[in-house]
Amino acid sequence: MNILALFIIIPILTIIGILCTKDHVGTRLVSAIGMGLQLITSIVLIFMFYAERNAGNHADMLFMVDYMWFQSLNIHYLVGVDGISVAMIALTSVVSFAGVFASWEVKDLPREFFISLIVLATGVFGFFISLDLFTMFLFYEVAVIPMYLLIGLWGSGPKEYSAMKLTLMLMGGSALLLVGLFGIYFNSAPNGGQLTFNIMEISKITIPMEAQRFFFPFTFIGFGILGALFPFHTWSPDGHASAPTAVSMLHAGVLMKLGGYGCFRVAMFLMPGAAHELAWIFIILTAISVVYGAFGAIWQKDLKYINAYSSVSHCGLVLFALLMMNETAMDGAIIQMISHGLMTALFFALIGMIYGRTHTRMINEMGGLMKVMPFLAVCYVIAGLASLGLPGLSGFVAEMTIFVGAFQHPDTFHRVVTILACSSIVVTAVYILRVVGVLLFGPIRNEEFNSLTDAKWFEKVSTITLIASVAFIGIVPIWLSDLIRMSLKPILDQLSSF
Amino acid sequence: MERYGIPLEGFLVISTAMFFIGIYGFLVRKNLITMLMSIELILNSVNINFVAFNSYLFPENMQGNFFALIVVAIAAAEASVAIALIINIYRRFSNIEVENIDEMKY
Amino acid sequence: MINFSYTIWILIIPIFMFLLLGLLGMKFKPIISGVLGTIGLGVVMLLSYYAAYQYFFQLPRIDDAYQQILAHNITWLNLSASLQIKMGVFIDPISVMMLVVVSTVSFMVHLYSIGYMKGEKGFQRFFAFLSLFTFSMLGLVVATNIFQMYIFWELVGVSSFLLIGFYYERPSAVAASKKAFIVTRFADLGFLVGILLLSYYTKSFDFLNITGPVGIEVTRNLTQTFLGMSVATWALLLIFMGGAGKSAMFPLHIWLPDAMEGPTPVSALIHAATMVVAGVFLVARLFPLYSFAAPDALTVIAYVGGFTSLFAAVIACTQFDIKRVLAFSTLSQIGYMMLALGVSGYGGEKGLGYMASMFHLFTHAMFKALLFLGAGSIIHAVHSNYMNEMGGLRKYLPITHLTFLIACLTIAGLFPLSGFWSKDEILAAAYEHNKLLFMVEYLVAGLTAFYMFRLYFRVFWNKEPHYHHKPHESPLVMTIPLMFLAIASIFAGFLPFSKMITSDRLPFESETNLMVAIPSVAIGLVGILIAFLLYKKDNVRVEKIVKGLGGVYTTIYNKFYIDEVYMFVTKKIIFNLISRPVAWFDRHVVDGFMNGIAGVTVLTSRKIKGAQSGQLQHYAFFFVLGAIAFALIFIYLWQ
Amino acid sequence: MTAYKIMFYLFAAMIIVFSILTVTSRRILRAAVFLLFVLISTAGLYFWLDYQFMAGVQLALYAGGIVVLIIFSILLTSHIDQKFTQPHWSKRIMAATAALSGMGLCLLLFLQHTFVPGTNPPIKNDMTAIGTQLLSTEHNGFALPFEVISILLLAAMIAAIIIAKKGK
Amino acid sequence: MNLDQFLIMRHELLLIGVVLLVLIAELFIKSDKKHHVIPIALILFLLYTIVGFLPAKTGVLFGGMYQTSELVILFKNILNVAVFIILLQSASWLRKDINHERISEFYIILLSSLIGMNFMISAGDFLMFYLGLETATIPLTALAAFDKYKNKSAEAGIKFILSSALSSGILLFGLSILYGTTGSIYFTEVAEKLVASPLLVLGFIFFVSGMSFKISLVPFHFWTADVYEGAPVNVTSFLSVVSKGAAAFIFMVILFTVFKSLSNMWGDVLYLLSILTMTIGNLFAMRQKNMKRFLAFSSIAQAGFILLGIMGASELGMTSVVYFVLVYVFSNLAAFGVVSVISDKTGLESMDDYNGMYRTNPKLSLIMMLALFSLAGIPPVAGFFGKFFLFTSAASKGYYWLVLIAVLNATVSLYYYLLVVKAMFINKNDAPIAKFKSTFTDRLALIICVAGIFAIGFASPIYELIRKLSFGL
Repeated sequence: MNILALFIIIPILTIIGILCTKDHVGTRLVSAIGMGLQLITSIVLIFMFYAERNAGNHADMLFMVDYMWFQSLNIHYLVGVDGISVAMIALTSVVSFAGVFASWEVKDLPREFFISLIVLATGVFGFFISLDLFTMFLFYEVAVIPMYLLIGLWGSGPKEYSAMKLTLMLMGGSALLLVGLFGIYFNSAPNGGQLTFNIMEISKITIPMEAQRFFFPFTFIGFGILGALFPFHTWSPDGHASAPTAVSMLHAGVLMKLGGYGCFRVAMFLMPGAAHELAWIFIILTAISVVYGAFGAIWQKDLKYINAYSSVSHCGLVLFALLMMNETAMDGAIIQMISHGLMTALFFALIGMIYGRTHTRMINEMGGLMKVMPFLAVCYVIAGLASLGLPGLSGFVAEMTIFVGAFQHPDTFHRVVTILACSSIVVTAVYILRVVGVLLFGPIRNEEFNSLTDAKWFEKVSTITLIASVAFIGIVPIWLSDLIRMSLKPILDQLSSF
Repeated sequence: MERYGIPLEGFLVISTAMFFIGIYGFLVRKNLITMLMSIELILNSVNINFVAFNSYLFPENMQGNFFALIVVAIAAAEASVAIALIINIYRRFSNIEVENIDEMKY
Repeated sequence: MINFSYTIWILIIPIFMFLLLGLLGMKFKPIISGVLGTIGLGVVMLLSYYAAYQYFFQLPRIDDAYQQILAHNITWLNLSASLQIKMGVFIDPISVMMLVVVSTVSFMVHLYSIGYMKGEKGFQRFFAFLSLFTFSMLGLVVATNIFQMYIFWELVGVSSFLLIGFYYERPSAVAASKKAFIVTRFADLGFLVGILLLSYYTKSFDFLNITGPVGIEVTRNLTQTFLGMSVATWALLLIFMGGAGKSAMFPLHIWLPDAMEGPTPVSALIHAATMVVAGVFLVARLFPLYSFAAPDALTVIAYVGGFTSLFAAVIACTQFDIKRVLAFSTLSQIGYMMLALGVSGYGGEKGLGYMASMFHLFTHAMFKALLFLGAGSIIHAVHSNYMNEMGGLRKYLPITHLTFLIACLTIAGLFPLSGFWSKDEILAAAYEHNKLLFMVEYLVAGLTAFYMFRLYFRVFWNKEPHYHHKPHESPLVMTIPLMFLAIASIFAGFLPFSKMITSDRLPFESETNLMVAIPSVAIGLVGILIAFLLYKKDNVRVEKIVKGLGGVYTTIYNKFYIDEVYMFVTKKIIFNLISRPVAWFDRHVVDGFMNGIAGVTVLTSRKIKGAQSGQLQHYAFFFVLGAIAFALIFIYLWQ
Repeated sequence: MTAYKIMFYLFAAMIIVFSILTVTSRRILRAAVFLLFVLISTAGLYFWLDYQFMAGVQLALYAGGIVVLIIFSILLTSHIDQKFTQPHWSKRIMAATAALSGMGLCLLLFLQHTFVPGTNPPIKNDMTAIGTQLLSTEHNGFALPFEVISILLLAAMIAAIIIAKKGK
Repeated sequence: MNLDQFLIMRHELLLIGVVLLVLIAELFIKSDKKHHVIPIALILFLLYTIVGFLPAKTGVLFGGMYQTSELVILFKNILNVAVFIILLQSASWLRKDINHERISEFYIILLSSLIGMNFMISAGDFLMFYLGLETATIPLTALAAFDKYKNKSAEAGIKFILSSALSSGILLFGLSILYGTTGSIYFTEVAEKLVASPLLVLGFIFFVSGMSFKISLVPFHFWTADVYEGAPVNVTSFLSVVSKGAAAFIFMVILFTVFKSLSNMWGDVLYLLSILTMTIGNLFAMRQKNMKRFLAFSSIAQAGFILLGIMGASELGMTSVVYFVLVYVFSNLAAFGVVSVISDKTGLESMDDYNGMYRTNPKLSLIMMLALFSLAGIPPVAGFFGKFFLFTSAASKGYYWLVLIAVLNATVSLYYYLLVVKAMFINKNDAPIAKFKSTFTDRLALIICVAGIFAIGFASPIYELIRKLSFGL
């Protein structure tokens, strides 16, 4: 059996397993085992991928499986991975594994919660392994829709409003996306022949320029909405603020990466001409995202809002780097996706744990938590440092790769926006330190907090998994970077053909 | 295309007039039965059309004629059901004013 | 051929200590952590000394020049075909010199801290952070390429942040650590952009390449300009901005005085001896580039250095917190070093300033560390930072008093202490180059002597206030470092620096310029005399003078209100004028627009509900109208 | 002016006048009677066109059946002497506008259009032909609709019964 | 009438047989045992449905008045399945005392209506088409008023019959014009003789208006909500699924065959209609509280989507429409099934009554959620595939902006579907609908629906089969 099928099968089996459980203990256990298996599988996948590459298999995609699905429309169930997808799958596994542990103590309807969570993860896995636009779109929507229930049912604050807003905006994004996909599909055989949704096939032909110009914005914005592209990012603060811990983790950590991944795998890869022509518009938008998100975060009082705006900034950097369209920058973009995925998941996990204890997320109402929950506080500091780009943690690697790459453009426009984007690292430092300072340091402001406890074992599992991953990438980045770099070539060839 | 000095358009004018008079009636009459009568006018005008076209233009077959015939039969069925429903309404609402029948709206 | 590969242990030991103490420290007894950290650092120090010995005395020179050796260089990250980030150990005169400085001071501080920090909460954490800092600093000095330097530069910043904020429950410490980090981070942005610019043209990060002939050639011949300045100048100025941030040059100096919130050993280690000279080290590292490709940038550096030294010296005269006095003194001394680099030429005698700068860096590390540790000892004894609450301490703290006096004399530049030699070289270099700056430095020399002895007299002589506890001398574990450093301060001046550390790595003979040296000593003595007169006994005269100065004094006392300007910029402009409107804009305009779409939809939905009136005839009316409208559209309007 | 023409105009005038009266009369029974007149006049037109069978059906089913049904239901549901109030003037104007504009459009198009008559020879339009065609299953045979309408009538009858029947 | 003819017309003839058997059963069953008609009718209809699936001949009968093809047969089978589900769902409702006297009448009328639809979609000329249409509609109006003890039901009946009479009057006027301009009522002949002229356009538009009434396209849709709300749930589901599906199908067939030379124009007519329909349908659906009325508007919006498929004017378009109807049958019937069960058990029909239902009736809530997701077009349930292919069809003709509007409308529709989901899952309620056990027939119906919702999307052979049978312009 193909290893990629496991990424769909394991979650489904896990869901079935959960349905068979009677109480919440069993539910947790089955979910943890399922996601643990998933994590192991993805590690195995990495090794298999390397083995395959070392054995001299230089196909663009490995482990491809192709089933004809809807023959007359030439829709396939087509999966395969390259280094980038492998990395994204690993990210997803880590985050969903940590997510299960972070939501260990869900009280209300635990079975439903874990099932929804795993459905969400399944969608993401499916998305990353898909090479057929139809399948990809299908999994994309599978990933988005459980969010509604997850936020609406287990969220906090104005959860119903946020859940609705998030779902509708993302679905609105998928509306644009769908138009883009149709455009690609119906232009996939400009010289006659069979239309196809197969990404690799389409990349071999050239979609007519007028079509590219028309459909590129649809596709890019469609994915960009999920990637929190300014000004379509406003679902993100509300959505994240209301979502339960694991959902924020998965959503900011993984789901938002679907946007970035789609932007280059579909929009830019298949429509390189328009990507070149229209890049400047989106570069401006993303540069705004980067700076704007960072400045927006400074003023926020709610931990989750801060992190949501920070995500806007960081995810903006992903798209920004992608649009720079050179190897270094794109490499950086993907590292940034993974890095941001891990550290934002870590952030949300910690925020959830802190919230679970203090029952407030307003930084003004807290203070001095370092004293009562040193473990969580230290983890929070580490997450913060990763976020502001401390060397030795993943954020630094990603940002530096991006900046060096973006700076390879000799013209003033690219350089000025690059410097603008660079300046976000200072602003990031400002808001991260502000939070750390107010939240963790200083005297304890609320007497009741003196009796709070530190992390429990499952919370430690969750955070340590994530921190280990963040540090691993930060210390040995070349491993990840080369994994990605190997696979960037076809995309860069495609882009440089214009 | 004239018959006895009357062109086809003569019939068409009559039928059109009758049709829109029927429509007018349907739009303004308050009583359900009078609305039903307007419907009959409409159907009748259609019949005139069919018969006139058949007779003037296509006497080669009798499609229009039969069409009209079937329409008459359908009109009868429709009228019977409609009247049953009107009586039902009368039982429930004690009147058959169309403007009173607006329990469901928006 | 001598193998330097063991130098990697200089990096490995501290980081191992950090991990060990950071992860498992809580399991140990505090004292064990301290001892472990100190022993680790001791080994590092010995290794450094051994490396220095080998490098300067055993390694054969090529064409009389000291070699540049890449002891290690592994690829850490591939960025592009030509750009790789590597990690390694680079051995050349200044890095070896810095290894010695850093490991020595660090070891002393470790040792000292065992006593000073005894009983503090988070003792283990403190040593872990110290190890982390030492690791970062050592990594910085041995960096083989500018990016490695940047990486460790950032790590140094974070370690500094962690150590300044060590007393995290004290809001002022938290604020200070935040300020330090953000200000240096801002400067690092310049550094980063500078690196990006420079590496784009030189296609390399490696110092060997960019400061080698090829790099210089490429950089010199850059024709691109931006806003009327050559790209090379821009790049180097931006890099200097990074250095200026770390070295607290005006106007990025504001974080350093506040950084004194950290434990005193930290101030000695980071904010006096090692980290703050990183900026000087950076400029020295890239000196060939500055010298050949951007002489304008060097001039800027000279003036910034000169101005900072004067500015800080003036402020130092008015401060009452002894650590702050020392902090401003540090600023002033680093200003000296920068100035020396700025007035230096390249090669041989012309590179006197370079040599002098490094020399001063070395001696300053010793005596400033001594001063801080001494101050720590004083604070330890009286539990206060304020000189108003001190006086007459010479009786209680004999060792501290003596070593402190030595340090004061050294910094005042009295013959034959080390400060004299190094400062003299700087003055000589400035004299050759720029008379204005030279005169300024004379003035600063006098001021330095004055404020140091103001401190000295007020603390150790003067009136004795009422002490809650009788002050007592610090334990041996603290005084040993003091004594060691005092010895170093005295004798470091006799090191033949011009034989070892020069701009082109070729040794040359330096002579003492008596025309410069004698007046400088004289000025120092004058400063001491004034301090003696004013502060030996009581403060009556001082108060009169202060009254006489009026507003000028207040301005100086408040550090020329630079902090207030920054507060204005950050609070008023960035927070209130940028961030708050952005947040508002986002919530009300961008999000409002999205909500507006939803709102309009709902509103429309409500408005048109009347169409479904429940009236059969209305429905029929719409029906007929619809049919007619469609007919009209498609008969008359459609094509 | 032949008698045919006069007859046509007479029928036409009757149809239009009585139609208008049907939808405007304020007494419901009168309206029903006017409708009857309209239907009879229509039958007259069919006679005029020589479509006797159609005219017969019109008279029997329409005039005889439906109108009687309507009158019965009127008797069941209304007072004979009840006079309607006029509908609201705005409603009348709106409806009249819609109807007149529709009528204008239709008439315009009808009069502009050139009808193309069929080219095949006409068939004789007598009872035999009608009977044959009604039961023919060939092209232009109408056996199927003739059968199917019985289902409709059955269903309609049952439907009318269950609705009109007094339930529990 | 020989065997071949029988085989060709077997759906209609067998169905007439079923009706007659029910009628006979009615005569022979004692008046206090009337409910025995229910299993009889169900079994008969099931047999008929199964027979319908057996392979059989296709062809043209009655000189072109009746025609059938494999696609038509497939479509009839789809309708049969839908009706079977509806019959299952209505069983427990019919068992109620109040309906006791009228059980077999219900079946007769409903099945007669189905006969009408079968004739309608098999029609080869406008007369049979019109006759089928009326046969399908007129008896149904009585069913809308079936709950005659309720004002709403009576109101639904009268509104339905009068507006449907008006619409068929206008439709007929259009047909008469078509007849006058082309000289025939046979589809094939009309198609040959069709010459575009303003008068013809007028006739065509009147025809479209009449059809739009049946499919409830805006602005000809106003009756829909009132009738759906007032009619008994099962009748509503019949109206919204079977009636609408059949009308959409024949509409498409007529457009494809008769009006193919006007395809440019009707493409644009449908463009306008679909935008209006989706948008207005959604705008009204958003604020509904009554579940039946809510589903009525939702089904209006769905009709707008169907038009997108028709606009493809190709095999692809036809396939997507038939496929969508198939998907729609299961999704909508699942939704109506839940509404029907709850309405039967508790008499509650308001969305607010559904608050917190998941806690007491999780299975029903889940089925409802799946059904609504399917209607909204969310994967992995079948609705996603249905919508996707409809959009593909429109996009294949280059209507990208329309697709965008449609998908945005789908997003809006998701909003109100989620409102129901929200009510069931999220909203708190102190007294949610009590836990109850549904009857065997109800459960069977829902299981069939759920199986359909899941299976159809993934089962590409179904799609390929339809594709093989479809034809374009």
